[in-house]
Amino acid sequence: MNAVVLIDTLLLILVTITAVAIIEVRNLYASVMLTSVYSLLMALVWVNMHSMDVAFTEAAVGGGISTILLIGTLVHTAREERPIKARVHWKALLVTAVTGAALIYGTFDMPRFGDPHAPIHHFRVPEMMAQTVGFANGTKGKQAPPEGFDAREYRSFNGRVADIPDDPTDTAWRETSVLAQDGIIVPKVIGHAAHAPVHDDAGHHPHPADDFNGHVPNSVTSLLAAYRGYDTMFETTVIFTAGISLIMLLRRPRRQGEAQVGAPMVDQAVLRVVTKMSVPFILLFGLYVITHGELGPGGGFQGGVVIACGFILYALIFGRAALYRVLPPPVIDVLTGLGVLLYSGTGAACLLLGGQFLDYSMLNRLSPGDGESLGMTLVEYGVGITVSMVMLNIFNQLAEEQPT
Amino acid sequence: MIDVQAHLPVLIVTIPLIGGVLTIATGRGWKPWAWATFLTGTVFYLTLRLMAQVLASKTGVVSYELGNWPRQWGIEYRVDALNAFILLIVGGVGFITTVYAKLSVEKEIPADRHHFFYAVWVLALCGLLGITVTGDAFNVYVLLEISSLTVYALIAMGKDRHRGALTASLRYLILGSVGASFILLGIGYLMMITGTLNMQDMHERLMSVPGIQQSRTVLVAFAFLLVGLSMKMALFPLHMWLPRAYTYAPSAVSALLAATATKVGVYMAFRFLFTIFGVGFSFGMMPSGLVLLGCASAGIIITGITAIRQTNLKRMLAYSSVGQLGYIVLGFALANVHGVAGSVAHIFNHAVMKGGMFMALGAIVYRLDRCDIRSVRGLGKQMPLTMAAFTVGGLGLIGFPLTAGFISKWYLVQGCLERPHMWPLAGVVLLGSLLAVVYIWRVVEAAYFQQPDPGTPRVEEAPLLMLIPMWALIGASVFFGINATFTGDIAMRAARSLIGGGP
Amino acid sequence: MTHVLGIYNYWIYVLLMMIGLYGVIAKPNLIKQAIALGLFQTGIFLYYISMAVIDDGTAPVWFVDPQDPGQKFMGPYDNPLPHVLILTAIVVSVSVLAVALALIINIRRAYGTIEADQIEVMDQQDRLAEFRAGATLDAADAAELAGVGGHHD
Amino acid sequence: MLWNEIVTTVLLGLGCVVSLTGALGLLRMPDFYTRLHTAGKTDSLGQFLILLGLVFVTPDLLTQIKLVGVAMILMIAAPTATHAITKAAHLNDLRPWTKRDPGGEP
Repeated sequence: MNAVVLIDTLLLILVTITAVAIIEVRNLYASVMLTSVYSLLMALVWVNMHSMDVAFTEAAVGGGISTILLIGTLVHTAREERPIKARVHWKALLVTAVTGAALIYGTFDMPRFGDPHAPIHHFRVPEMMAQTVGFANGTKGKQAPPEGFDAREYRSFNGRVADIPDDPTDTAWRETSVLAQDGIIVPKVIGHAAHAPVHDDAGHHPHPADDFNGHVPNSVTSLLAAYRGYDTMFETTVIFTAGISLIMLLRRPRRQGEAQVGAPMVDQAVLRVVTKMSVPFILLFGLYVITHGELGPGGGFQGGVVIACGFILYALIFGRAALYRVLPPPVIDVLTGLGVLLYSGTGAACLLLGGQFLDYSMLNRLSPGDGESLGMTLVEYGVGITVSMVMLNIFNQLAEEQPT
Repeated sequence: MIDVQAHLPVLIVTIPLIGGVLTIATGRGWKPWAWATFLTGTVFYLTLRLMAQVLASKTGVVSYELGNWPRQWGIEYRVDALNAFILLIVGGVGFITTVYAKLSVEKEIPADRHHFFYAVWVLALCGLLGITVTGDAFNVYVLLEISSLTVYALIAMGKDRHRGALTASLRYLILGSVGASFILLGIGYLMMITGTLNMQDMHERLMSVPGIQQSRTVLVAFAFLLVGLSMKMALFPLHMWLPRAYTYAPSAVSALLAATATKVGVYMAFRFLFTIFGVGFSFGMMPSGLVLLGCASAGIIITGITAIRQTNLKRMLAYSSVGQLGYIVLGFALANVHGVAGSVAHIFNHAVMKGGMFMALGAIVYRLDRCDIRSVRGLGKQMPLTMAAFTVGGLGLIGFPLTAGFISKWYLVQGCLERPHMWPLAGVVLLGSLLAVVYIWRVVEAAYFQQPDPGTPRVEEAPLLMLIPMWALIGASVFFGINATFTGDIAMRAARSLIGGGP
Repeated sequence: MTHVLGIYNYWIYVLLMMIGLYGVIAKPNLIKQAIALGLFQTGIFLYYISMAVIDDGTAPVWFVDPQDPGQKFMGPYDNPLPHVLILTAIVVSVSVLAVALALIINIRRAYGTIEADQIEVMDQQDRLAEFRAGATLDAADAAELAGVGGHHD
Repeated sequence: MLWNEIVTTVLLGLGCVVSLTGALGLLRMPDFYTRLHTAGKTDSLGQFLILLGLVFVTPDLLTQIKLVGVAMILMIAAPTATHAITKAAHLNDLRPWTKRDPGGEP
């Protein structure tokens, strides 16, 4: 038993207890706060499983935005759940029991938790992690691998996984056998001199021969923005859709001189000073997270949520009128669409430059040497702009409702 | 400039995406509608070209690798005869419905949010087209969520006419999300076992790895995908969301949904059952054939009876849609060439017929503000073209010869008779038609043989902008009923490739 | 022990999903249903992330020596693919939540309550009225039939 | 054991003890204000000590700076949040608990 499994076990027990409490608590505010707690616990679970990007998102979304949305709704609806007679809903219990039993039945043939033999670790994914997909198969006009390139060496960077051959008939994982624990693998450098091109004229660092010229150490971002960048474009569209659906369903024509609901807290000295101090740093941090996504955890979505939180904080303390002076509603609407357009526009630009949709290597014509990087940065900014503005818009719509 | 021919699959999805986002900047009045019409018209044109490209290609498959990553790692767009056909349906009906939508939307949606409405409308089409064109399992999920979210919002826009639209939408949202989550879960189980997300890749792994088909994980993945897809396409016991949603949605939205949304759900079922799992696994190893046949037959009969009892015609057509979906499922659950061909053909036929009929109801709502059986009394004389369209569409639902419905039912009956011991299903198909005769006749009787309530004001025929799209669809159903070569050929071609195990 | 721990995560994910599903079906409060839907989806996220874990793995971010960016260090790294998918799914779930809440606010405006059972009663009344208004039969027959016709939905 | 590990152990231990007292206070205290009082104070100090403890075992200067930055932000944000919550409660006429008037909070 290693530390990951131990912490995981304890955290998941806490998570489960919280989940039961969320469902059973009658006060809706308490339920919402518990949801926030639940999300933060989940973020810890993700961190424990080394999924930093997901943890970041969960903390920002579950702990932050969802809670704001839910509280905003509660203000306009009800505080308490109406008491119901029967404590246990037998029909629901039966449905869940059957569904759960079916799902558990399916788990018996799964690879053990953390099994390096699992097919997902050594089929298709190693190339994506090594970022050498562009050379895979070497067919159909894909890039030719540079001289001295050794695919096996790249594959082998993923430690013990690489010792397991990619053999579709390999069924070792099915015996849920625990492999010999051969201790923590000491990080060791794999030779890079063999295939790293020398300094180019532009004075760039020597790049290893991979899909992104070594610019993207965070493989989550490389998958998110490049290999599966098309999914992410639609992810941004989903957010955009949610934003305009909300406007369509909630926005009322603004009347002149309508009293602003919810007094701003601008007369609270402590809050005012602290907010004034921290909002610029929050926005800066948001931008940092968006830009830094290629190098470490973070990216457009997380950064966008952070920026939205900065603006929301500002609106809470200084009032929405003050926010609208900085960002008038029409500007927010325009920016909402602009993010999606930036993303899809990047894709279309690749198309116009003669490649496939979202083929960032085409951007090398605009910015030799780091076109992929440029494309991914643009795309991340697109996500960031849309996400932050949609979140802000949703907050504004909920806040503009007349409380009941 | 770019070579449109080489990029057709991606343009079909990205043009409505970019255009849909731009719709919010089109301002007020007729402009959002005109822009949406332009976009959907372009998409329709592109789907036609794509169809031609697929038919002309030697392999019958057009593949497009997004971002130029090899398909096993990146996301692939893969179009064969089946896809291209469904794309054509969604593109064509989407275009015609958009043309139709103008007057109906002007009447039913507040004027200050038309640009949002059309943006969501175009994005809904984008999502539906995206599901249909993709060859990547997870991409299906993301686009499914786009189309679902947009559809929830569109249904809820019926709120100003009837508050039931809100509960209908929320109910659909919860059931739809649970269904989509089941699909996500099924995809996850499959990914865990196969290690890939590409549909072709998954299929190859499922075929080549020894013992994988007996793996409990794969069995559970199959079951959950089936349940999730059934929720999404409103197969009989899981159809609870559909009647309300269709009844209370704005008229144009009902027409769009009836013609496209559930069809795309069925298409997903085709892809998962036939392309990923393969016909041998789905219908040989698993008892899904029997389960689906049972659900479909029960659905055809029970919803037929329920439809007869309805007074609200939109609700009646909604129940009828669930029943017609039963035919489609019945066809592919037979898992033989004629059955599947009947199913594919019926997707098209039902789309045009139901789309046209919902448009006719929309025209009645436009004039009368209601569409129940009492209000259509005597309407045969006052709105002759509209009622004629409804009647011809109804004949198609019945499966009357010389309408498109006849062709697909012919295939279905043939498919039933080809399977040993499955002949009672042919009886179910015929019984379903009989029930359709009853509920269509009620409307026809009221419209042509009864007098309107005394004192009700006379109404005019529906405006031309509604009649033309309506008759375009109804005319198509008659045209393809008389000349069934095109639909029949494509359906047979799609069926052969599906039964043959993947495109 | 190892056997149980090997699939422990997968059981907990089922448990979380089922708690969520129970809430969705059993709780009449619409906000509770929306929250429960979130729990249900989080269960699936847990499943995806669990499958990405590899023994002694670390976060899938290459450790790059700033002095020598050409170097890459041996892993094993956890699998980034499920992480990416779940990032997308989280975004989708918050979008669904936002739309659901917008609908709930509208429902509260239109019905005055957010309890599904009360709303259901009002919907039945609406439908009965609709049925009566639309029927071509006598009103009495219509009312009688409505109990049957309005039932199957 | 190196000196920095000893320092870290002491700081982490202290941080845990402080946080634990906070949790205990949350359970034991009679009303809203006193509970928030314990929770707010101990949390700020607890997190600060834990983060400071981590600084001494982190090899990387950049990470150390980040940890100190996080500690600073928490030192500002946590008390402010506590202040905001209590202020809101006060403005909404929530009476504090006293020995003479125990009805302030259930």
